[in-house]
Amino acid sequence: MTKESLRESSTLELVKVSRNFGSVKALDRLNLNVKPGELVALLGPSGCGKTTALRIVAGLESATSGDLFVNQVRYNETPANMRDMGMVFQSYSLFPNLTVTENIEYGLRARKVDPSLRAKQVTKMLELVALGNKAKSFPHQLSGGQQQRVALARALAIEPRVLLLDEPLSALDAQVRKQIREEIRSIQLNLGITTLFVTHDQEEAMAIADRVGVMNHGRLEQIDKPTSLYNDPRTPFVASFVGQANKIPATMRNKGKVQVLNQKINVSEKDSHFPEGKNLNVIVRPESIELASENDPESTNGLVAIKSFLGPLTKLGIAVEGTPLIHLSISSKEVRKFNIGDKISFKISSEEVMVENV
Amino acid sequence: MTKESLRESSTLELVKVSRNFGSVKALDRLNLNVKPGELVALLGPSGCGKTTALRIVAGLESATSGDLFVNQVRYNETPANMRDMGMVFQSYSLFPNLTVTENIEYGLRARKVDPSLRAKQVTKMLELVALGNKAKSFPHQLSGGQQQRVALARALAIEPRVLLLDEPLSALDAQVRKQIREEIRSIQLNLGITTLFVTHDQEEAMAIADRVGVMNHGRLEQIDKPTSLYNDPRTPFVASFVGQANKIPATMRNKGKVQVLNQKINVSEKDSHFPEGKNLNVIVRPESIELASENDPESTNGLVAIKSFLGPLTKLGIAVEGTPLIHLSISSKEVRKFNIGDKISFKISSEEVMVENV
Amino acid sequence: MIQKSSKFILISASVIVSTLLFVIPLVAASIYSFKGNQGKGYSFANYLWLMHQDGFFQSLVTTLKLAILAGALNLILMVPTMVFLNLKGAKFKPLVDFLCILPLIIPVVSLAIGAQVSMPSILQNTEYELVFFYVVISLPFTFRALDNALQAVSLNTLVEASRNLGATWFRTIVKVIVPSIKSGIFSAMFLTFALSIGEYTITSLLHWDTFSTWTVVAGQQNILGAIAISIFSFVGAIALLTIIALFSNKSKKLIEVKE
Amino acid sequence: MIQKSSKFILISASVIVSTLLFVIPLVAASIYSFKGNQGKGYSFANYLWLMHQDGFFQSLVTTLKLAILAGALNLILMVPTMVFLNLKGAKFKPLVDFLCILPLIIPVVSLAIGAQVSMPSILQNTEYELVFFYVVISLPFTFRALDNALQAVSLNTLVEASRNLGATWFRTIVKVIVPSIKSGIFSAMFLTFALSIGEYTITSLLHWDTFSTWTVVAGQQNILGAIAISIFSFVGAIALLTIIALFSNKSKKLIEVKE
Repeated sequence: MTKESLRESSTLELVKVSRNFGSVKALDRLNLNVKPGELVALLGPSGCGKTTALRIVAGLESATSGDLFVNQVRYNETPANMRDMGMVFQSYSLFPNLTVTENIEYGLRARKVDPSLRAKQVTKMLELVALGNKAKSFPHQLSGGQQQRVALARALAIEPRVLLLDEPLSALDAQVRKQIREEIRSIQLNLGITTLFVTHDQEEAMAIADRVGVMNHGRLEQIDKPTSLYNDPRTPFVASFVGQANKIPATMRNKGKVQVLNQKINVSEKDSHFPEGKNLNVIVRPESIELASENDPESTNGLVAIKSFLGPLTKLGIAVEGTPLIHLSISSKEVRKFNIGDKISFKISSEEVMVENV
Repeated sequence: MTKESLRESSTLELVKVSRNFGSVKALDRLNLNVKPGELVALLGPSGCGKTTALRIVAGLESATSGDLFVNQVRYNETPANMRDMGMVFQSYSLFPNLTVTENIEYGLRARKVDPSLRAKQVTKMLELVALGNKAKSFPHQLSGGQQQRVALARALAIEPRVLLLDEPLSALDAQVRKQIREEIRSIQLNLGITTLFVTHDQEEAMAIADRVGVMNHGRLEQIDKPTSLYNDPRTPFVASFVGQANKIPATMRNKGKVQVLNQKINVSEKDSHFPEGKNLNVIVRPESIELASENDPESTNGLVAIKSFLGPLTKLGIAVEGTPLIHLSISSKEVRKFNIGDKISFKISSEEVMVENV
Repeated sequence: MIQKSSKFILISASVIVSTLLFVIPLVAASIYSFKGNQGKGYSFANYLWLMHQDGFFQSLVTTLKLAILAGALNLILMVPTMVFLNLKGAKFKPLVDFLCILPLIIPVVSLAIGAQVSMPSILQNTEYELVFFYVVISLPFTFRALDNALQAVSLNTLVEASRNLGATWFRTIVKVIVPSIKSGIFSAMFLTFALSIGEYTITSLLHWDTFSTWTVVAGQQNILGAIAISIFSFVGAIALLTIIALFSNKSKKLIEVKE
Repeated sequence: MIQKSSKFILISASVIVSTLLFVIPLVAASIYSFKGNQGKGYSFANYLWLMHQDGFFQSLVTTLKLAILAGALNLILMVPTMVFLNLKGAKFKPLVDFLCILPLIIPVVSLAIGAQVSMPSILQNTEYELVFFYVVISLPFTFRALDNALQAVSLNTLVEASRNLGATWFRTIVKVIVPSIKSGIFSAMFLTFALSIGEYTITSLLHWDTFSTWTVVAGQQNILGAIAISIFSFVGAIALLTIIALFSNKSKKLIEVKE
């Protein structure tokens, strides 16, 4: 299936969308703009409103206020079954009494598509998800990964304006999860279909999306490319939810500097307002901590408490008095000489750090 | 709680342990030796027998043949409740009608431990898992992560000879999972308790264990330190189950070399027996593929099909005709200039590769 | 180990005892039912006698007619109700659950007396008033059977998937909901059917003639014939159950998920 | 949107209809029950009349005694059986399930006739033979109530955790299993109790006097009194149900899990 066979890629726009459940604000004036063919991931802890946002787009939930546009057309009042949006659910959404083929053609039958066209489309979709040999199986005869691939094929069969993915991988095993997320991304890129992907797993969001929107308490804290989000988080919440972050106790010094362990480091412009002597947490990524010579006056000594081999990289947890374990992430070759209980010296290598109130 | 307060660390030994369920061999002459204070992870796909092995150690399942020794004492006939082994289950194993405190002291009550000693031990355990403020909560009032920490405290309260962990993290969210696995490792190191950890997640096993045993079809394929397992897998199964591995089609040439893409590479001694002209798969880790100049005669050209940002590293999936996507893993800084659809040249940087029959 | 085997014995014993509660009466009764006149030899004589009694076919026909009506009415009432409660009406569910369990708790005698007072006299004059009672006494079972079937499938997700794919509500009900809870619908129908056939208290208090009241009257004349009736009913019950079991097994398979 | 609201109306209608099935008879009956003699004024007269009838207390006592025995016997029989089936006897479960559902399907009339034939005559001579029948007719409910409670907790894991922590089987049963399925045990007990109190068919066919048969006899003399009896039973039933609901809610909370 080539890009041309699908309808034109659509835009998706949410304008000040709110949703209240009783007194709880599940969504609080959410603005979101998805460009044609883009894959945007909504990332956040459970209860942050990401799924509510997705369901409002699908028409399965209605907004308390705000507007939804697809290709500049207002969609607020369009019933779910008239929206032409393909959705993949977390799990168990295949019709149990229908075969794989019947599941995939369900949307086409609802649209009264000609039988021969329908059969063609099903064949195309089965090829797309590499399940040609399972056409006549029932859902219960498939593995979890295969079921989700059928669910994707079923959602794509109707050539939807927008593809909606609601934690499609979270019920799968670690190994399968990585494989299917790559397949999803690959298919999405091939078809050039505008996609909204909801997940609580930051690694998944970063690995798959063009842009990631980090949500917290019904609001979008930051939306950006994965690299920008990771290297330049705008809030402490984003910094600690996206990637890993050490929180090291520190004290504000004069001239926009902060005393952390044996180092004085610049804080970013926007954080320099904290008064001198204020106790703060400095947020530092594991890879921004490097091994240092014991003689370096800026280095800190600690003991290796945890050593986690992660393939090319190894993560060390270092015990230093007065702070939680400090994590650093270095190449597995370099770290070989250190064992648990060994003394180790390190320093923070960033020129500027982010701080948060304790 | 210090190391001394626990009984001496024990050894754990399984000798030719088999377990048949009808005609299915769940375990096939398993030999395993866990040293005092060591954490060994059993890793494998579901149905590989890892959980059966753990349950046989716990006495919850009996072996069809073979022997189990703890500190050189044969344990085959000891009933589960006399084994003094602490076990943490996958989930929902806390007694729902008992508070956190009552759960933790359950094993001590069964042993008729003096009430004042019991109270002391509970306090110690609550501190150990940092849940002092939840002593009076019921399990349903705790998050998944907290429940598993209580389960750990409950298992440790009896000062067990061996700690058994049966996929204790698999019901938790990605973020929590990493945190708790580190806590478990940290506590285990502090107490110096001999531990058997069962998981299907290779990253988890590698990150937490002193040694990892990879199981398949009821057998131990290889047991080794994480680094050895990763860098020197002894079978293709281990190579592809532990860490990620590209499988690239190749053809055997003379003199123990294999033709893969535009390169000729040595195969290991034990694989050199394959006849010339034989079609094989070469197994290569993502980090053993490096970017190369287009002019290098050994380099191969492809198109960037997938780009997954994973923090310090980025993974590229490269489309090359006649092979599945080839994955390489390079530093995020280096990869910035490549976008999806770009042409890219690469080569395999290993001096020796592992092959498997197609 | 000692504890283990003593527990095993204790438990096996109770399994055996509860099995015997049924097996002995049944075997004894079926042997009796084949006894000849004056207790000599074995034959179908008692079953033949049964069929030639006055009112056998007539009461059987009345019973079947009422049972079928009750089954149909029950489904028409409860299938949409239960689907609604599981989809959107979660807050009404405890109330309906409560109402539906009442017929189990209120003595049937009181139910009959209470209803006689309040029931419109048009209904009281026809045997169809029994259909109303049969539906009521089946409610506890219908509720449970349909609810179990609905909870076994992830109804909300299935309905949302169907709507998302462009299906109307009508198509969703016909193609997704009803096939998914087929086993529950069959169980509910057969249970209503069986209960209606077996109902005696209300029928007899309201002085109507159905198969169950006929059974009692006929049985008083001939004890061996009465036993034959009971075996006849029992075999019918087993047949019904087998049908239910077949349907519910088949659909259980459909929702089992491999990981 | 149109489809949505039409579906809503259809469904609300059926909820309303099924509610009315109960509400109208009940309200009507309770009003009647407070009517004075000759239908004038409202008073407790009918309830007082009730209590002064011959056999009121005696039959009530007999009924309660038999009901309590039936409840106890049922639990002694079924709790260990169900625990065993859920822990180790999974392969016997379908068989026991089948046996336990039979009393629902076999017409009670046939059950009574069949059992009379096979029951030892020592039992047949005392009213305690009814306990046996009450247990049998409660089996479908006992099975279900206990099974649901057992399946709601991860019984196997809990038992294994308890054993692993060094508990004997006895401690495991007393401290873990029974408290975890408390709600199911209460439901089973109260249902058996309620069914035993309400049972009419078998009791009357075997010519024993219990509260339900007394009700019918007394009701034939005084229609308003009969209605009062039915309201009296109904209020008792509601009280029972409330108790069950309280217990099962409390224990549901205990097994709910936050993620």
